[in-house]
Amino acid sequence: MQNLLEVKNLKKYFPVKSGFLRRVRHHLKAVDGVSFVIQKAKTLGLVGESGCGKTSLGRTILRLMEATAGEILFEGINIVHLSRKHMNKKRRDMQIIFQDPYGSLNPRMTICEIIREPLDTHNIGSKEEKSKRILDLLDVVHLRRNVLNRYPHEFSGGQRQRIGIARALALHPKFIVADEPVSALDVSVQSQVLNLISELQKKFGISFLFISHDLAVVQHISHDVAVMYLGKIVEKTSTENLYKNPKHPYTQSLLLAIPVADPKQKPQRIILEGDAPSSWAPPPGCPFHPRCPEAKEICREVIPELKNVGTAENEHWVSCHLY
Amino acid sequence: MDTFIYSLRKFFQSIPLIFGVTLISFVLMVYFGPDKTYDLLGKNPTQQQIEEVHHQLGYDQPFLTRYFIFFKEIITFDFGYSDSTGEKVSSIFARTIPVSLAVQLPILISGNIISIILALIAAYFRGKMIDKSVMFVAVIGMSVSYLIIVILFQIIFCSSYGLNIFPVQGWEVESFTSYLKYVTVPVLASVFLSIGYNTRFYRAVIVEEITKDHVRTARAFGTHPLKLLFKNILKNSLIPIMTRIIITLPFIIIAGSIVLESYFSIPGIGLVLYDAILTGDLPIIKAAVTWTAMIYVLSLILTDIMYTVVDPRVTLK
Amino acid sequence: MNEVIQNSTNKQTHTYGESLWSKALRKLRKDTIGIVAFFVVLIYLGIAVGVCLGFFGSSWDRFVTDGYSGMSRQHIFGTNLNGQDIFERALYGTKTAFQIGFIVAIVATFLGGILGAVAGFFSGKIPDVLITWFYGVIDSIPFYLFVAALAVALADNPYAMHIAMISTFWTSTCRIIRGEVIKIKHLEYIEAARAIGVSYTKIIFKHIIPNTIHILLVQSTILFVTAIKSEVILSFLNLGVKEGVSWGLMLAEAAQEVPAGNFNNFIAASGFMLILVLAFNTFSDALQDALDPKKVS
Amino acid sequence: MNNQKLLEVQDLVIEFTTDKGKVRAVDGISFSLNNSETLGIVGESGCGKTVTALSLLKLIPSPPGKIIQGHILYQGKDIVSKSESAMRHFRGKEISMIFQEPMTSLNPVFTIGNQMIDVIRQHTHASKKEAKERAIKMLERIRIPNPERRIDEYPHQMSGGMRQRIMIAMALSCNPKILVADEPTTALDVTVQAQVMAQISELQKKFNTAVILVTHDLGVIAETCTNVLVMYCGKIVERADVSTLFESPRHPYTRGLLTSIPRIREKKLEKLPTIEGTVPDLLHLPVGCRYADRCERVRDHCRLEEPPLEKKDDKTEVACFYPY
Repeated sequence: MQNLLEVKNLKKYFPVKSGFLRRVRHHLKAVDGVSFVIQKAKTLGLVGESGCGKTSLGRTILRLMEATAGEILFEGINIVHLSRKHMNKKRRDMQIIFQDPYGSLNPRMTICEIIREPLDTHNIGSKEEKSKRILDLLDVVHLRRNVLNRYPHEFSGGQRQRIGIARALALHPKFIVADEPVSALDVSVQSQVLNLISELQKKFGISFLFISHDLAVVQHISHDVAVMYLGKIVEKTSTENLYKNPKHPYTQSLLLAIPVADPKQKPQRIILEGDAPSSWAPPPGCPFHPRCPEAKEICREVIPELKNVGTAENEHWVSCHLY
Repeated sequence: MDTFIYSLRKFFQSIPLIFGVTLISFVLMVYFGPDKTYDLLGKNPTQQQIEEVHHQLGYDQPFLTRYFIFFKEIITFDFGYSDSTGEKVSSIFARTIPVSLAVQLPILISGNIISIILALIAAYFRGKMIDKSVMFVAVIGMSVSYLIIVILFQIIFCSSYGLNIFPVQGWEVESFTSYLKYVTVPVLASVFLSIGYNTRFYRAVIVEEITKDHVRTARAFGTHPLKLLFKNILKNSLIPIMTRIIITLPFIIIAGSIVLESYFSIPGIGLVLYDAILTGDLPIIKAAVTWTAMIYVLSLILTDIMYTVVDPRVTLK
Repeated sequence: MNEVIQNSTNKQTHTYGESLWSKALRKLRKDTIGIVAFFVVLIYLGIAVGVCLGFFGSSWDRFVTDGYSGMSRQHIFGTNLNGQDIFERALYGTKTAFQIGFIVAIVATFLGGILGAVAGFFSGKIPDVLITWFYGVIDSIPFYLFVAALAVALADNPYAMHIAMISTFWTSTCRIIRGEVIKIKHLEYIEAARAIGVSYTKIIFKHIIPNTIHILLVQSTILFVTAIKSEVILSFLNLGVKEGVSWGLMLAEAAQEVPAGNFNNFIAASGFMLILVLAFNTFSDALQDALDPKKVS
Repeated sequence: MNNQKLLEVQDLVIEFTTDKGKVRAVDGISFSLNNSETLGIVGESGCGKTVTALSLLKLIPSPPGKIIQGHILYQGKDIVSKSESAMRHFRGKEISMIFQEPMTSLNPVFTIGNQMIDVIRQHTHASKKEAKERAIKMLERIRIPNPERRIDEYPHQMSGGMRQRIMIAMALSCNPKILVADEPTTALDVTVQAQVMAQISELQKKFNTAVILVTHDLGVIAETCTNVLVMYCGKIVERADVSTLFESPRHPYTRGLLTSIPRIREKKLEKLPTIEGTVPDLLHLPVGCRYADRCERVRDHCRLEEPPLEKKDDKTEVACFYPY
């Protein structure tokens, strides 16, 4: 079986209460009908600006949030309705790396306790085996072995991120959600962590859902990329296609908006007006139309469907009326 | 209109609270309270007489029935008569609350104004000597017992061992001068104490505000520090400050003056409560508890409404 | 600016690990005033223990003179109207104060901590609604009236005062802990634990409670002081200590004696009490500074 | 115009007191700024770039921070020795500053009009009405739709990008000669970042303002700045004009930074180039060059002596014994 994870029409709505009796009047659609597939040992990059629902999507897939609708097939099994007990077993295979290297480690636990916690929870190995495994994990994430009895606050952001990765790896997961793992780090440390993640993928054959707001970061790490805007995927294709031939006007402007570290190359860019509208009050029609330089009449009224404009072998999905 | 609907909803939401307060006072004061049977009957009552009185007082009714009778008394504001004086509870309250207000309002106003000013000064010079001195005085204010201060101020101002410029106690108020004569020392004592806790609290609030980004922005644009302090920072800190003042209001008026009024023999609600506590005069305590809870609930609603006035980010939704 | 400081403290500068507790202790040791205050409290504790063991203060109720007498070599603070040694009584009052402070602070903090943790963890759900309702109710009853009502209900139970304090003081701790737990609950390390599959109980006991203990510690010192101060007022209202003697009872006596010019009772009781409470408050502040890395001072 | 520099920083040292000892966040830096120049200061967190920026307005939180040495000459006059009340007339009028977090940098309980008018009236004798007109004009200039209406709105009613643009408008409302922008786009989305940077450049041209842009983003530097300072551990390690810096970086750190930043490439790389190791702790700085432990060209000499910032050719100054 090639597909490790398949997400089908996933929705995550947050109820918004209002009025005298606090009844649920409408929903904030953080994730609104998202589908994709991640293959074994591959990485799907998920790109979008703040508030587009990418974080909710990652959490929902791991059932840290409950899905409102849709299916999450992990190795062919729909995990949306699994009981707590069964889900906890599945958690051995599905892990997460967080954005905030300061908030993601319990400040009162030593590094050893932090990395051992998953092993204890799932009763893996004897005491000696656990200790050996912990030391191995430190080697894998390139941390010195003498850090074991120290506390998180004694480490730098990059080192903490490695500790978080070691914790996620402890259970030998098949799939990891990496939620903006480098965006809180300094530039020189970012590439170290990115290299580590690619290395792990090669070594252990792990699949990643790599969430980021930074298209430049995503390019290095991903095999496929999905671009998200207001809870929906607007473009999805292989990394090569996306960066060589972006189709959706949003993707295009995102790519052009990245400042280029080369003073000779003065940018030709379309500056998008305004900010992304919030999912509290999405505009009718195509959610991107208020900022789209190429918006037509139809964009204001009809929500475009996600369709394949590439070939069957080389898929390129876009939801835009231009295609 | 929004405000009205909001208040109404808030009021409905606070029904469980009122319910809880009445339930607790019922359990403590009526269900487990003293048996009045023997007060009503003479010596050596017969079994039949006892049962009769039990029946009259409703003691033979089940818990819930008795509670609902009690609840009905309360929501109709019918608290009956004082056990010790026989006076109607509502008329006692009507007579004494104005006196308490006359003592407590000056305390509340001057205490808070002084505390806010001290807190602003301390926060502005934080870490410096002025700040440390103000905070030291505040800690002393926090550490002294009310009773000690009251006794001490009486010795200093009212006795022949001290300055002896004010009457020791009492309340023979006929004019504004005589009002000042009787109110000064109690007010001074209470203000001194309230400064302790208030200044610390307000300083913490203001310091938190001072360290915020927008204050740095204002400084970067050259805003005058006094303007910064009194315009920007004070308005931003107003929510916690006002909350504190409004929420403590009912307790100050109804119960906060027990020590003060009994010690200075001021015929306010505090003195009434002091006597009621000493003699176990339940109708009065019952009324005070219920009234405080009611005013408390109203204060909560009031603070929420005040928030919208002060902070544009808060809406009554 | 902050990043500079953080960077400089975050780096691996030690070959051993320094937990947040030892870090706090290091900070506390540098706080001279806090340390002095702590030693003052220790001296008081020594007195209280001494009274318990019968080294001194045991003759607090003996009538040693005929009525009031001034300061003398035998009776440092003189005697009261009944002819009892005031110094002995003040020493004994220390024991009473510690007894009240400890019982109330420990039980109320424990109660507030547990209920607050439960309410915070299940925020918005039924346990939370019940607990917040309950402390809302308690908070809307004036304290002294509540004690009076409880005294009526408990008749002559000598612990009526303790029970009253505990049943009202837990609410502030509960409120704070609930807020803190709600904050912690949304931190990523809790999510990480959930992603691993750690059970709810383990999350509460391994991740949440250890991160609130420092608040509980500070809270208990605050409650200790509050209890001692409340005892004074309650004893004045005749709702306080029933057995033995306390500073509150001494002050209540003093209130009768002062108009006649007898200040010894007043000076002894208020002096003993003021120094302890002042020291305890100062120590509590120092503790708070040391334990809370974010506290602005 | 004579040859005087608009701003000249000489041998500036800023120290912070931490509970573990004193830390030099900025350690003897010197640089200058000409009229209408755009100077970029780039470096990683903790390198001292923000502290440098704040020091230009004497806004360093004190305690714990303190300028212990050096001069900051604005039009030839030293501002380090200026009193707080003199600084008040200086800030916003001569040098203005904008910050990283547009969400918290404006006071939430006052309308933006109120805040803009305060700034204008602080430095001019304008009446309330005149100040308001001026504020509206400023909003028009940054193309905020319906400025008459929006001026009475509160910050929370606006998006992050719009707030940052209003901050810029406020900062420039009294025609300061220098605008210090501390990571003005870091907290914003890429698409909004482009708007804000375009805004800064546009207003800079219009008002003839010099800009000091503090950022960790080399892309932003490349697009907007004329000259660049690279900072590492409180020191300037390289100074050059922007094209020289990006074409032929001489300091190993600059080079490492330039190659390691994630950027969109024609071809995916097998492995991203990195700078190994981490920034040293300011409390325990190594003797000699502060970059020595991470440097690929390190030799024994580097660990003994600290390299001074020296002119290596007519375009670049580098603090390195063995530059590229």
